[in-house]
Amino acid sequence: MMFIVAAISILITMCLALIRAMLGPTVFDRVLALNMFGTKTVLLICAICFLTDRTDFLDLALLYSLMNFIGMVALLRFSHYTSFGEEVS
Amino acid sequence: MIYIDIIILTLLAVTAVTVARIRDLWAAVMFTGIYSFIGASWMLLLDAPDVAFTEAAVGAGISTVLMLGTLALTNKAEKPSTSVPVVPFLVVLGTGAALVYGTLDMPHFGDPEAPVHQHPNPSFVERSQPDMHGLPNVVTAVLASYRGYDTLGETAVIFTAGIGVLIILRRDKRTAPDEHSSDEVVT
Amino acid sequence: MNSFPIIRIVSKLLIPYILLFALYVQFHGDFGPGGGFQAGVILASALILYGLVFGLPAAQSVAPPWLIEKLIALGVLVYAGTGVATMALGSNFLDYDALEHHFLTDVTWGSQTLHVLPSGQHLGIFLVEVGVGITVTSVMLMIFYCFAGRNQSSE
Amino acid sequence: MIVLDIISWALIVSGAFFSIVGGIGIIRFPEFFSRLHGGGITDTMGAALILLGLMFQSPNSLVAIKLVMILFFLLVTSPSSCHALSNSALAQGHWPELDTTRKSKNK
Repeated sequence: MMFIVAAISILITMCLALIRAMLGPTVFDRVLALNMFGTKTVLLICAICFLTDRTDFLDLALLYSLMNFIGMVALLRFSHYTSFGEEVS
Repeated sequence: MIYIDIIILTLLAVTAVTVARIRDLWAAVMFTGIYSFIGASWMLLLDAPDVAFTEAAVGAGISTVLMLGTLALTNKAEKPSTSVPVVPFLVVLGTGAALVYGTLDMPHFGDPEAPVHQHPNPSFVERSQPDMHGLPNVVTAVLASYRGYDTLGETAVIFTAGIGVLIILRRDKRTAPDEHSSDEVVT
Repeated sequence: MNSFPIIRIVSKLLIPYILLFALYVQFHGDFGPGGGFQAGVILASALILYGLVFGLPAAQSVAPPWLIEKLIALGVLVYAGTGVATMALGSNFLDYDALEHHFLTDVTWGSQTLHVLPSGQHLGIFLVEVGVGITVTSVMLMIFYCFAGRNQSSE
Repeated sequence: MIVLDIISWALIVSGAFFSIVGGIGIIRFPEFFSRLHGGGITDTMGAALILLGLMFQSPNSLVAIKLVMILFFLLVTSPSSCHALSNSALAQGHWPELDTTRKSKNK
């Protein structure tokens, strides 16, 4: 029961973040919403693992918490430099 | 439990429509990232953790980077279309109606008598334990051992894709000075 | 990324964990979710993160492009070579039962039995997944190098 | 077991409260720099409380260790990407509208 409460509240927060990502007047609002959405997905996967009693699939949440950062860095870098290639010393 | 399914599917549909509607391509790339997040949660709810794992590994990190790399080579905004697409809309509507009609004949979700669960022989799951000396992951056993030829073919497809990208996009150091000199001659 | 010292430090902190996690997915794929494809993608994304934060030349000095080109072919060679090896041992193509051996498979240490070296089907699956992982890693990295290098030269 | 359940309930409900409050904040706040506050609350407080609550329900120690690792990575990555976001927003000429002491750069 408590896992259902956690999952439902996480899903509500995901909906709110999605609304901000759609409205977002600036680029940074959207990226902030994406970051929040990624964190909520990690939590949702943890809650689903406990809900369905298959806790050996927590690797997936671990992977997402690492991959989210890579996506964020790529989006930030692109909004900052508009290209990948230049040399950074 | 059913409410979680409904909310996740609604979020998937909303995100997909947003990706199709949005004009700023940079934001569209971002929304495909969100789509991958929801898709992986949905795969996990469907008890397909290996597919969810692939989605997680590819969707959030690599595909965002590669799509942004493609965007760096092209424009940032989609060209707005002026005509109202009536005929394509009718075609899509007809196809969608036919597909919905087709789902009426499908077996119920999780039905053990469904063809999906009967056609690749269910004995694979039982055979896998003694065959594999106790390797518990049946998906890996089917992919790498029972269907080894398929996986070899898939690896060859990835290999071919890599070769294709190399041929199209690589700038070799030996040919690069020639290009620049020919450019100078033209300009 | 020169103006983001925190991102640089956090990337330095995270990259070893991502590499370790990729190796875990690669070699634990027989027991849990995962396998060669996923592990290859995670390994490549660790190197891509390094390239994004510290610049393309830094990433290319870690994984030089000439080596990556060779590795693309090496992965497929490992996969197909496993099949050829099973044929040479007198069985069908990719029939891993021929790889059964009795060298250090079960070692009794104290009260428990340890599986030191994989044997038979397990060894075959292991080799095949290693091949898939090598190919996927190098193809993903090579695509990233191509895109990034293209942008660099076009500016 | 009853004690663990009560602790989990308390942690999960407060975590759910904080994440929903942060979600409302990200919708309602007027401009980007105050929205960062809402995002920060969900990413650290809500996530940490919910993960702690799940930790008390873990069937064995491996699951608890994995949850600790997830919590560690979340606490490292999410604030640093928030920092990078605000840093690059400042670098591109956005300035907090609520800041009355300095004039806005882009106005």
